[in-house]
Amino acid sequence: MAIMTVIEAVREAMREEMRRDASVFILGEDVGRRGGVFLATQGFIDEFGEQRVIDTPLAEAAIAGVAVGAAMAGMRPIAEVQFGDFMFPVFNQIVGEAARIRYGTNGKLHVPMVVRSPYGGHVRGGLFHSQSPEAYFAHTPGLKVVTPATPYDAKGLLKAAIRSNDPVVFLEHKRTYRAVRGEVPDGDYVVPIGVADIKRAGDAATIVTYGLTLHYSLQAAEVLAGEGVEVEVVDLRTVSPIDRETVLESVRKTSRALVVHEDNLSLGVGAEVSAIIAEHAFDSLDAPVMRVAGPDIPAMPFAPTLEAAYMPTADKIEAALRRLLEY
Amino acid sequence: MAIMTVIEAVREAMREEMRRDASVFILGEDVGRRGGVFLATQGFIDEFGEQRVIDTPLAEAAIAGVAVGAAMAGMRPIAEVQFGDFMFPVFNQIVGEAARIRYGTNGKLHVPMVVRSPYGGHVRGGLFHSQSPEAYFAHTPGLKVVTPATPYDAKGLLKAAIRSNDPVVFLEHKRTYRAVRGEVPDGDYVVPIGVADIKRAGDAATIVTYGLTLHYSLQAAEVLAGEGVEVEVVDLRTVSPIDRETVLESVRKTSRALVVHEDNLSLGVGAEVSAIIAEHAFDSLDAPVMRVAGPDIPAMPFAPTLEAAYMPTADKIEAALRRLLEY
Amino acid sequence: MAVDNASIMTQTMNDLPSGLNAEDLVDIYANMVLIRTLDERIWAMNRQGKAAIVASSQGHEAAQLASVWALRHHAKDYFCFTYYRDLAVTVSQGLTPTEALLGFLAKEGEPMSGARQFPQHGAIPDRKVINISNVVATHISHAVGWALAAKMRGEPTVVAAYMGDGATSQGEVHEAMNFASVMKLPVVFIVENNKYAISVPQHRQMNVTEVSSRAVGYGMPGVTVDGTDVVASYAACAEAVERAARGEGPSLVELDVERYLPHTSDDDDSVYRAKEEIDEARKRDPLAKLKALLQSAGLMTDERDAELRESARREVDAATDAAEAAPFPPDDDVLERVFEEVG
Amino acid sequence: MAVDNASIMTQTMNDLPSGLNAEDLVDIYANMVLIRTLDERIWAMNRQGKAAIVASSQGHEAAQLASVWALRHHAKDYFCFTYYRDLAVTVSQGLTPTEALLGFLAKEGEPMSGARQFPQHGAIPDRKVINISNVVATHISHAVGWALAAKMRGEPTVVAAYMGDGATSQGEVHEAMNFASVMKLPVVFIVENNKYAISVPQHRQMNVTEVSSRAVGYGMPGVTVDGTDVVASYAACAEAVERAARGEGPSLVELDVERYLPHTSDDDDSVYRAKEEIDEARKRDPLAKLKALLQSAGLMTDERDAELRESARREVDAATDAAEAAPFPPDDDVLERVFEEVG
Ligand SMILES: Cc1ncc(C[n+]2csc(CCOP(=O)(O)OP(=O)(O)O)c2C)c(N)n1
Ligand SMILES: Cc1ncc(C[n+]2csc(CCOP(=O)(O)OP(=O)(O)O)c2C)c(N)n1
Ligand SMILES: [Mg+2]
Ligand SMILES: [Mg+2]
Repeated sequence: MAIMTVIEAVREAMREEMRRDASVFILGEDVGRRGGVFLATQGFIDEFGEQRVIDTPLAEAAIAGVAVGAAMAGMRPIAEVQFGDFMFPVFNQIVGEAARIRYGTNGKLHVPMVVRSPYGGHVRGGLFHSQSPEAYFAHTPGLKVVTPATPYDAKGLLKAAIRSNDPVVFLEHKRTYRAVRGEVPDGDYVVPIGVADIKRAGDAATIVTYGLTLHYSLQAAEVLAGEGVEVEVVDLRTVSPIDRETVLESVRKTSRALVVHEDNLSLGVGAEVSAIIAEHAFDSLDAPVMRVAGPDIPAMPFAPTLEAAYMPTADKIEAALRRLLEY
Repeated sequence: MAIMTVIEAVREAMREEMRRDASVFILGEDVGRRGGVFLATQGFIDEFGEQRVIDTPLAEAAIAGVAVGAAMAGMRPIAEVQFGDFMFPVFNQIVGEAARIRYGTNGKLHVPMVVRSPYGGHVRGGLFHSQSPEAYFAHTPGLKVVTPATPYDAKGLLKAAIRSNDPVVFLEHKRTYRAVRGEVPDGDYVVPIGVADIKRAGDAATIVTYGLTLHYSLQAAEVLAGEGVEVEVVDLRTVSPIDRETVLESVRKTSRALVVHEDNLSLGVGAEVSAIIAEHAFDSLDAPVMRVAGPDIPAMPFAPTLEAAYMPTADKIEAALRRLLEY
Repeated sequence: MAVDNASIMTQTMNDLPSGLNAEDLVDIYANMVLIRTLDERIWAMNRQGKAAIVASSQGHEAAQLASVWALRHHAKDYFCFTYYRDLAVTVSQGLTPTEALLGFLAKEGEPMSGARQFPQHGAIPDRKVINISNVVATHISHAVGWALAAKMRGEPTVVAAYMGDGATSQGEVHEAMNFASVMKLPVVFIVENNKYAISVPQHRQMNVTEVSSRAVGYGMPGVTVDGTDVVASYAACAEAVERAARGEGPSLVELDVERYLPHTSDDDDSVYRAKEEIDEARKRDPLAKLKALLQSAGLMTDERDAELRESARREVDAATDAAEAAPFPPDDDVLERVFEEVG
Repeated sequence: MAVDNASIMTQTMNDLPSGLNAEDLVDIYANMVLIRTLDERIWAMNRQGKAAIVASSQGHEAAQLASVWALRHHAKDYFCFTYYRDLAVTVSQGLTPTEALLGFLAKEGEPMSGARQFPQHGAIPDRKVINISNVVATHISHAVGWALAAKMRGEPTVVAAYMGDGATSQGEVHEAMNFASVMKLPVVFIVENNKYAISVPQHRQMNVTEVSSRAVGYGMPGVTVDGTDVVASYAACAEAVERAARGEGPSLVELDVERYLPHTSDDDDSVYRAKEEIDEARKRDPLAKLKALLQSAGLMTDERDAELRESARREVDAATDAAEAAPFPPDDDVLERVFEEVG
């Protein structure tokens, strides 16, 4: 078992899959000699050559659309969109096209592609380098949307994504890239898409979260544990499809649910989680399902004070937990 | 009071606003001599000339982006996107740009534009002419998203949208265009954005809905009324921001809530409505918040059998109401 | 538009571009007759309330068929990424009239999308045709991606990407053409320029008379030819296909064609297009022109033509009966094949 | 790239294009010195951990300033839609060094976005500069829309839309250029071609040597000139501005420039760019070239230059102190100005 960061885990997953399967290739801006602006593909061009590590023109719609075409033809492209904020130019290709090709051809074609993108904030990224775009994609049937928070999950889920025969939007939280380290088994393993993970067990309440706020949630849970209150923390890992069973089982046990994410509140992934709980665990609930999320502003601003004011931090999660527990 | 269809109400709102305010203009594909493919701008080019009724190249991103630029410069563009399904190419401009210009310039600039688009199905539009794209936009702070269902609301809300100093995505359900007729006062009036409307009063349960399914919901409520059960039907009219007060007040009164929409279930607008009710009317609820929505498939298919299978019709709504009432 | 309408009448079988021979032209003519007959039937069935939506290929047939023959004769393998107006491509590639009509009537067994999509949309990979989407121009980068895959695997596939003049205004077309040229991919971009995007005439779509003038900005060849002239269209396509097959990269071939009917069956062109303009355009009818050429070479007679038309009518009649008799897809199919079924 | 590096040395004050005189050149030089000094300071403050992110304008100054002077002299009114590398545009348009530094340090009172955005982003409409977004190329259609509004209102505004070579691959640039040309809008598209999009060299971005080769496909003029040469850049921009002002429509002006530093302070260019290439590029330094020209005309001495540099240093020092002393914006500002406040 090696200890590695999230970005190292991402790199390792891709490297192993490219060695394993000649149909896997990478395309995106600066993925070649530069190794990607976050160095996810560092060294790849030397190992795999510029045929399989393709520096593209600055044109996200083409990156996505070409990947769709190559995937239909049987390749397994990994398209890198340099920042989650630049996913909007690929919307038409991913949401409008990739997601419905299996359905729209009645199964004649399918699209085994991954769109990887570093997303999220708390990195002084300002309005256009901090976006959490997951909810847009999670609303789209035909797409799988994966948001790992740990090196172990990042590697295992990325391998699953690359092997998936349906399009996967794979969102890696930028702040976790270097800040989060963890154990990663040597060699091959896969973490299944669509399965949530209980990152901390407890019985007093359930936090449902994913991405960077998993770590902030764990910090808040730790504080309460110091007071003898054990909070269960469910890491969705995949935000579409949502693992309803794991979420509902936990809430049926704890009777209280707090949903936490960094993306803005309204119609964030938390809305669906909350709606699922409200409909299917109604009889178990001792308190309303509460949400802690970014405020309804476009994204977090650049100034450090404003960024902190946006961010759902451990403090804010802890305060909400106390409100939930006191209800 | 005239009786008119939804498309006539839309046309009248735009015509009156263009007469009233020289800064209002229209741009889009086929809006000129053709008068729009649904004839929303029929006759406009004769009255207002091709300076103010601009047939554009087939390029939605430019239609939206040019509108954004003109709006920043103080004009009031109405950009027509020919079908809701072709909103994805404008995503980058509307979600990424227009929505955050006021915020990102700290209020120095703002974007008084409307993006109009005919959306929704049950018109044999198939996979790419039936889309309900409202949830994507409703997740975006900085945008207002309006979905009228009656001629009265269409005219009053479109006028409010054109006069808004913030960008509005205005979605007109295609099937209502000619199928729904209703009274429209002569002359000027405005229906405020962000205010829901109780289209039928009742105390047994609340349906929260909007768009075409308002009419199907009213049909279902009518059936139950025949049995002496009065269901309240709340028409959101604006899906972002959601009128929380009206929704919550109704649910506090009826204690039961059914959320209905045509868009697919997961992370549809109903998820947010359900989450709001679950959090803020928890103590009033006698039953779980239930949802009736399109299934999680890309959009409704072309064949009439498949389209019907997709569609949340009055029957399906009625069946869900019975489940809700029996809970 | 730089076309030479007169030239075709003087052409003889001696002028044929390499790869194209007299039998091909007879064969293409027979295809044209069948496809025109089918197209007219579909339009009529729309007017009878049976086909919900139709986009007619009438006026585009020569361009489409010439491109297909050029692909067949000049590429070891090929693939067509079509758009909604390409009935002549799909049928010449093997979509039977019955199958086509199953699509227009949205019946079970429709091979491209299982009647989930508008007619002519979906995929028949075994017949080398893909037309994924109704969102104009999204398929151009798919075509480029397919070509990239072929190149990566060392396959000899040439990909044809069909689009209208209107589609060329889309940003994705720019991105895809540029990408293909940078990567020297085996693509032929075929623009069927009928000078209208629904009601919007070419001069309101672009400030140039030839779409092919864009090619130089991507570092690829671009040419405009008379798309109602099978021979000229074939020659231009063949050159582009050969360049692609040689690994030298993409080309842009603009085929100047006519749209005889409204944009689709939902459209009313009388509000934006003068009847005289259409009458004028009818003088370039690709069927009449090819028939004249064949007659001048002694390869076609009025009798033989009448036989062809009669046989086409019978084939289309039978197809109509078969399609009308077919059931709609079963309701419960609506939820299937969103994702791979696992396990 | 068709540039003539030698020509500048032989240029004399007699060759100046109409509208540009010797005092302008001296003025431009003084601006260059101030902006280079400021740019160097910002880079240094990034290395000190004070400025979170910087994109340097070093090597682009002549192109940017020439375009601004051309707008001033040849348009009755104008507006600049800039991108992140346009420090010389913003500062010459009146953004003070203190204001610029408030942006780089994300301090309260920053005038473009209230420190909500990356430095140099937001809007200072009173100084005719807008730079809305970090999403490359989204602003090009905004610029076109601004020009459309001006034209509709009969205002004499010419809009300059600045972008890098990388940006030209975006579909939105195609759509916007085409739109502007169809509508004959008063826009000058200015491409600052430094031959890199971060690490991607021009030949992997496009299969042409000149971006300006795209102009013909839109039916507008396109030209490529040496963007390290103030005089040549001015002449090309002035012609385009005049055409726009006359109502004849847009033009594309490509200015061949150099990027002396990594893409941004987050980048490490050593992994993709040879040191020799940068050394070679430094020979075209716009400051050195303009100084040489002025000296050859007797309009600049080493002493005067030293004074200018010293005064720039003092101004930038004072700005640094002021910006460092300023507070960050207050927390509760985060929720404000999403929508218009009504009532
Ligand atoms: C992105 C998008 N915008 C608009 C439409 C509506 N639409 C369908 S076809 C068409 C015109 C296409 O014109 P052209 O490309 O010239 O093809 P033609 O029909 O003339 O063969 C339009 C505007 C669409 N389907 N997709
Ligand atoms: C849509 C989008 N994609 C990617 C990026 C990341 N990015 C920022 S600048 C840049 C390169 C731009 O190159 P160019 O246009 O040549 O400008 P230069 O920096 O060289 O002046 C890239 C890829 C972005 N900001 N927006
Ligand atoms: Mg056309
Ligand atoms: Mg560059």
